[in-house]
Amino acid sequence: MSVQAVRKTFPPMPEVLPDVRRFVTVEAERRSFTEFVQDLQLAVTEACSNAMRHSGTKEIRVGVSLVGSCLEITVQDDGVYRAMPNESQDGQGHRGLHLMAAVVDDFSLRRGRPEKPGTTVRLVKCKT
Amino acid sequence: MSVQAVRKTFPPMPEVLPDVRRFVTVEAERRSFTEFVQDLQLAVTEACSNAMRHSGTKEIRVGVSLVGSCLEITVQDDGVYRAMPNESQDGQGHRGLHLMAAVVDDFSLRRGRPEKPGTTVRLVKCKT
Amino acid sequence: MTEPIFDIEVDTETRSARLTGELDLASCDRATEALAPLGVDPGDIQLELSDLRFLDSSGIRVIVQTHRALGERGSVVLRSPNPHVMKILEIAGIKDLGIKIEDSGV
Amino acid sequence: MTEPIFDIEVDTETRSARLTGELDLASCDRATEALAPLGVDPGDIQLELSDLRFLDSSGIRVIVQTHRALGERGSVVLRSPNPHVMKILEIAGIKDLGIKIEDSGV
Ligand SMILES: Nc1ncnc2c1ncn2[C@@H]1O[C@H](COP(=O)(O)OP(=O)(O)O)[C@@H](O)[C@H]1O
Ligand SMILES: Nc1ncnc2c1ncn2[C@@H]1O[C@H](COP(=O)(O)OP(=O)(O)O)[C@@H](O)[C@H]1O
Repeated sequence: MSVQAVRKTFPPMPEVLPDVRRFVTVEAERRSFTEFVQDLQLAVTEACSNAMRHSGTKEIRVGVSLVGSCLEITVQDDGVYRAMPNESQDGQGHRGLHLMAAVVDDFSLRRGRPEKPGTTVRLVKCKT
Repeated sequence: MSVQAVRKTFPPMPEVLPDVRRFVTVEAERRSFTEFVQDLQLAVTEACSNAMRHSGTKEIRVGVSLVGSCLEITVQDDGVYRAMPNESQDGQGHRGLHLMAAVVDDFSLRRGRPEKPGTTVRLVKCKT
Repeated sequence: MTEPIFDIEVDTETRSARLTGELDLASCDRATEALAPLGVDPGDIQLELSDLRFLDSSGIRVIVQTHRALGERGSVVLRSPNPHVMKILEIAGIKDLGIKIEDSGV
Repeated sequence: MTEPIFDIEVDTETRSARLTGELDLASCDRATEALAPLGVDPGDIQLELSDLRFLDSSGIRVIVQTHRALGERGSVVLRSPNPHVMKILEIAGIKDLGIKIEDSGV
């Protein structure tokens, strides 16, 4: 029952977010992670929204693969990670990282180097 | 110039936070990461504060090691990761994850399984 | 015709709105605009969420902004969120902000 | 005697306080208590940060709460943070909240 890793590229336009969720849902179900689909939809939407809003990337690559008994979703952009806010939050905001960390088992955010920019968010959900 | 990985255990009491920072500073300097000491002090303080405030752990283990050209700090607790807030934030809060992610190159938060609870935060800072 | 991904029906008489489908970065501006007229007069605003299938931090931002715009003049009341939407609202700590959540017991 | 890890001197006359050392989860309650008297009367509150060597989210929470307690009656003004403290304040987006940061050009 091994299913190959898949990767799909999306433009950084909010209109594609429902398609990103469909993609992740189908791939998670193919790998028998149906029970986690709602958490994964949320996490992948937050990661892609951040890439769209903050990074300036030209494309977003979403990958889905099985790693042992876990499903790993990666969201990669080629933009720049922003430490400082690029839009006023009037005291709200920063819920995205918290929500992602809250719904997956392993959450990681890796920034590129100057010679290879971009941010990779890894979202891992495991069967117990 | 290889320096062994080190690990030190602290009680979950806020009073030890200055000691945690001293520990990380000394170990980072021994590994020639002096230029990153302030960012590392902030990140490790946030991770330990979260373990103290939210997890219910009996101890916190802080590890420092070199991984290639990067310094990796881990903060492990034996408590329970809380998705839901356990204290009122009156609209603020959740700055900790954002600050950690902003000052390191690679930030990850891994939760334990039911049979082995606890949260591990990894904070990685790399030389360019 | 396929059904729209997100829809919002506003009733200024009853100061309520029904949100249907998926509220995210693609639909949040539309929701904010549609809700603006409800903020003009004082009083609570009821948001019927039973048909909302997806909510993320962009959607929560809409809800919080609508609530804050009311200030002392009222509060947002969220009605019948599905269990996953409820979980997201709880993780986001929405109740701390004075926003009410009511399960109409359907 | 070693110097204390954190210290705060409050002057109700000039509505100002000088924070020295490391402000974190261990010292934030002490800071909050010391600052409370300054929130009683209206007007800005000056916080002299030039000797603050460490600030984290627990410390930022103190600053934001002090600022919010003033409401419309004034604002917190942060003076002369060192470069790293300044960086943390910026990452936290503190200016968005109406808190002022002034470099006294030392
Ligand atoms: N992919 C990304 N590219 C650039 N910056 C990012 C990215 N993801 C997150 N960030 C930064 O991290 C911050 C925190 O993100 P988040 O918690 O989702 O809150 P918000 O997006 O509401 O600010 C963002 O404000 C932004 O500065
Ligand atoms: N080590 C941990 N153990 C348990 N829960 C944690 C831990 N770290 C973070 N959390 C959870 O993640 C949330 C976000 O943390 P953070 O961004 O630092 O903000 P804050 O601590 O102000 O709420 C916390 O409110 C808590 O629910």
